[in-house]
Amino acid sequence: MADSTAHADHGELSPARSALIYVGLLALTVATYLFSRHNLGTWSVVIALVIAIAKASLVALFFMQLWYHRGSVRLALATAVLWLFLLTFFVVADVKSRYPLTNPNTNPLWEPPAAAQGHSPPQPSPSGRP
Amino acid sequence: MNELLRNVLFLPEQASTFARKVDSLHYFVIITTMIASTVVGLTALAFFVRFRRRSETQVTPLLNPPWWLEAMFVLVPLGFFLAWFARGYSDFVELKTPPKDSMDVYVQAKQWMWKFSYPDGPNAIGVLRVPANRPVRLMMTSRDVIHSFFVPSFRVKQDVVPGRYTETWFEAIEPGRYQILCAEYCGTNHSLMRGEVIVLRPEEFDSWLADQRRGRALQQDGAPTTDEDVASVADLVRQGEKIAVQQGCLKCHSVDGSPHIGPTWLDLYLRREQLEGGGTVVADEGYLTESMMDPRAKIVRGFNPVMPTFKGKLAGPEVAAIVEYVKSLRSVPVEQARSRRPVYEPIRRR
Amino acid sequence: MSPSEGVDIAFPAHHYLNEGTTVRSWLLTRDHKRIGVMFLVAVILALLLGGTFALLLRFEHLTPGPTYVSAVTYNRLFTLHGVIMVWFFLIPAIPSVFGNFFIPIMIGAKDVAFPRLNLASLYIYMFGAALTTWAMIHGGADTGWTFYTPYSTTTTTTVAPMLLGIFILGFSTIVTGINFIVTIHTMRGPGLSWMRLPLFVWAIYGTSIIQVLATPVLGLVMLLVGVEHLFGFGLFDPARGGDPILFQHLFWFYSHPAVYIMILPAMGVISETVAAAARKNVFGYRAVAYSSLGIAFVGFFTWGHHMFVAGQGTFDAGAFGVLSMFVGIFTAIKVFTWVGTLYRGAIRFTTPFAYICGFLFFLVFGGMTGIAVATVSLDVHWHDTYFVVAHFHFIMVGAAMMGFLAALHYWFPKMFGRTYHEGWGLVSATLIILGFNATFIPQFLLGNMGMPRRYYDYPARFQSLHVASTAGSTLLFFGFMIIFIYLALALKYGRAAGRNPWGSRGFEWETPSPPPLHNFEKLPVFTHGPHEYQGTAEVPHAA
Amino acid sequence: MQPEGHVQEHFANIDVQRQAARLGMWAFLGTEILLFAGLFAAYAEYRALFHEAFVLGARHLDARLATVETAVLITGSFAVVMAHHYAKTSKAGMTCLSLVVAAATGLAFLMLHGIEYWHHFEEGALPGKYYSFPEIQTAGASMFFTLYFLMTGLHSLHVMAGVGVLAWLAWRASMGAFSHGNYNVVEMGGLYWHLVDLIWIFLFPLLYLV
Repeated sequence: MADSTAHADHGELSPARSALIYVGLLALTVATYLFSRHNLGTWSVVIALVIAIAKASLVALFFMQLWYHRGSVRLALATAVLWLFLLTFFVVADVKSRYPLTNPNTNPLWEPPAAAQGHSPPQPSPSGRP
Repeated sequence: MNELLRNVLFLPEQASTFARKVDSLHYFVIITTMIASTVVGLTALAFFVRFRRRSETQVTPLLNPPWWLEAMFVLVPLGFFLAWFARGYSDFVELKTPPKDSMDVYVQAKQWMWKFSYPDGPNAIGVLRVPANRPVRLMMTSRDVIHSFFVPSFRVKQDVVPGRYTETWFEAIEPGRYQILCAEYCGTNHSLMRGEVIVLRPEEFDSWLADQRRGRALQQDGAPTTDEDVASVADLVRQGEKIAVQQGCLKCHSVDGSPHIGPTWLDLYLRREQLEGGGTVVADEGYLTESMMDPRAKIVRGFNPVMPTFKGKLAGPEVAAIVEYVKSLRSVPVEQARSRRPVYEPIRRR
Repeated sequence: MSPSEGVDIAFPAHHYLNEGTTVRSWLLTRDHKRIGVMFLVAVILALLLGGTFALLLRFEHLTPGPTYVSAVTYNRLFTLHGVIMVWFFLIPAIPSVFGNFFIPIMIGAKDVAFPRLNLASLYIYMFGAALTTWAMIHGGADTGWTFYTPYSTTTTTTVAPMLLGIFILGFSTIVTGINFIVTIHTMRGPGLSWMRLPLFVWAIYGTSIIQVLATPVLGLVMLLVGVEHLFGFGLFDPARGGDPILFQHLFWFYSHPAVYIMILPAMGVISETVAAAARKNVFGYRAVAYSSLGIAFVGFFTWGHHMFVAGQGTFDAGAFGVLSMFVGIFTAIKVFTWVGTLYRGAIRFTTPFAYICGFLFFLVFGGMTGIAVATVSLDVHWHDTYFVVAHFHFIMVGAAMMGFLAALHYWFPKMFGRTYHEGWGLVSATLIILGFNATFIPQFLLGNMGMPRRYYDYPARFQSLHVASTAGSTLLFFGFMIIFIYLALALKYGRAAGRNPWGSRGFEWETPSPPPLHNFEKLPVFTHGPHEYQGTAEVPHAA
Repeated sequence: MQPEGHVQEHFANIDVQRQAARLGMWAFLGTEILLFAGLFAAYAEYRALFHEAFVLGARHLDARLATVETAVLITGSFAVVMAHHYAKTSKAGMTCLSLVVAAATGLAFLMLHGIEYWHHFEEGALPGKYYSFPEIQTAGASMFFTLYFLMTGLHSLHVMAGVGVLAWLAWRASMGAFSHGNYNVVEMGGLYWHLVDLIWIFLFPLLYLV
């Protein structure tokens, strides 16, 4: 827990640098759009994510001035992003390592639960049971 | 020793192979827990009696533990915990991979009752008959909400997810009657959703199964359900054939391999089909039921999409019956007793 | 240490309680101490309400069949017991009451970082509580506090208002968490480095990290279930390809760290009270401080052990199983340190110390059964049975409640300037510890026998243990009643406590009790860590 | 708030107060990221399950319009950065102007997004049981649009909140409240707006492009 109380901001985000970053972001947006036009299979996902991470780090580091503030502020962002990855990783790992028939869409036997919708739980006595 | 500990801990009898394995780990874990907590409690009390405050101005030394003592107190519990995990996880993986030769039973959970149907045998409400000393695999699905199939005497529990299949297996070791309970909250009468596993000697079970298949034992075990007509015909396959004839499937699908409007059903099961828009599909239960519900989704090459959808016209059990019937159409002669599919590969290898 | 009767101590003329006595001065206060006291009142009301529901549940279980409540009412009762106890008592109890009151005093600050936000947190809590009470009166949900889909999205009982109430309450927790993190980071007094922070502050810091990082996911889940229940978006609906197990992932991603929100502050309280009762420095300060952070971070990796039998993949079951084992070692370090603190100390048997003993036994026994339940193959038998119910009640009622009561008794003189009657304190402590054991040990055995959770009607073979458990719960209930009686009396008739009735070297005992509006006559300068008793032990009541 | 940066009584000095506000804001942004984390996890799972339906769904959405929306949001971010710069150099007029521009970009984004929603309402590509879109009938198609509406809907709510914050800041700037001594509030509003942009930077490729 790097200690970051009360120290002056060293360095500033000058308008010139922020304009440069703005143009860079626009360029990346157009680039990612063009990449998506022709289908590169699994590579298209990778490229799109790489460009998105690049744009996000530009915004976070300069527009949100993380570049100029050390310590706890960065840790807050890093932890939140790590938790996002943690949740996504284990959810997808679970889907992949599950018993195959427990995943949706391999078993369309299941009709829409019209019957379940109309279920009024407080049935007086269950069918046939004392 | 096992009996003594089992009674002390109020554990139900150990009626399955898995139960005995789990209970040995259970004893080790619970005894260590009791020892550890009593040791901590007694040490605290001993320290209190030994170091009680004698005078108001008593001075106490500044003490901090050496690093090795602290490290030891972390590593010793961690060692215990990881040992338990290793043993526990290997048992769990074994519980998750049913043996190859296990007998198949379809379980359907519905708000507040259990329904069991044997692939080539009878249906039963609330009572599951299994042979002793043979692994039984349960393919379970639910009609409405999440239930959980729990047999305390077998130490086996598995949630039943609606719309999907979850599987578990057990091998009962001694004949008897063991209670089934629902362990996942599923509504008003969650506590009344009980059933019974009746374990018979293998020869007893085979004779019961043969009776059922000949349709002689017409009276149903357990209470008949009111809102669902329990198929009286003993044989699911024959029932599937009856429905296929009623619904007019056989007008387009031949059963003896001859070409017809739709693909033939002979040897269709687990055959790799070439699809219209390229790509292939293995005709397993999933594909068979999907093509009944939504025929245009995957058309086999060389056939035109004329098949009407049966969504809403066929209830779940009827679709399952037709799927069984398709599976039974084999040019190779059908072996009565053993069910060979679906093919299980142990989870680890994939 | 029962304060010496003879000396009559002067009750300070000016303090935060008589700064302004109009109702308006209380409702619009920005003083963290008053907000803490108001939270205390709200939290105790929630405890009483949740406790009566618990008693109703226990009495229903006296006989297998319907005893005096119908199945639907029983299902609503255990849902409300869960919701009220988890969200309205356990989560806000120690952080919002004692955290609010003592964090600024312990770190030498006049107030928390965002006082207005602190008051907003109280009003958000009140609004959430009002909405949930309204939902309760209009039938209340019968889904259990876990709201598992698809039952929670297809039941016809009023689920939506309760979900909204909990969604709103989540903001109160987030805001408290943010407040404490910023206060501890930026407003520590001169000379107070991280390694001199009192251990209660460390525990609240770890809890705030969990509060801030876990509660948003709960907010999202409540929103998704509400939307699914009202409009049928099909995110968890199996008919449209939805996956009910995804709901469990998202829910337990919040709910497991939430149980650490409940236990971590209690551990912080015990670290303080053990050092004060034994009048000795904490045995290994650094280990306890870092283990609070350890629990806060590793607590996020273990949520899957609630879903071993839910249809989860074997890889996830293994990964969550191993990670759950690592969380246990941080509790082990703390227990070792507390027992070590008693070694060569000067212990006086006071009511807080009685709760410390109860806490130690219940935390070790509850924690170890937790590790046992996280052992994958054992969980198959125990999942959703009374064994799990007994385990988490050992941790929540046994450990977290004992921590809350220890804090209430230890800091009562500092918060209200008066002392309670020590004799009655010990009587109620013994009653509660005995009553607790009598209630929950039988439930461990019920779990072993295979008695499932949330059962309105149960097979007859479980009845004898249920009757024993119900008897124990009445004992527990009387124990609590006695506490509220003598504490309420002490508010008015207790003797003036003076600055330091326990002779403790915690930082909060530097200011007079009850403390003035801005906590200190002059801002303290910190030259040493907390609870350092070597050298001449300070004689209590030195004005 | 007096113009020259009022130090609240319980803070040591103005720098501590700014650092406290910044840390508090970042903790709040952490909660926003985790709020969307649940939806990203749901997206990841359902994409892994219904890959085919998600690719068809993404191809069906109007990527060109989305690219314009992204550019609009990034312009908004840039405007807020400039507003922060002007506030620091006590140019009240320019601060107010750039804040108004930023709020305008937010409104533009919402309008473009409204057009997309209207388009989907017309063709019936709606979530869950309302799904009646003939073109894509593969399994899980309604799931793609459920996630699309949930993610972009929640994001649009945050954009609306952001526009409200920027409008309030612009009104305060026009009253001359911000100067070299007291620009912290502009920075906080800017941080929130940048986060809204950050989340859209990830939503855009995941929903529209891949």
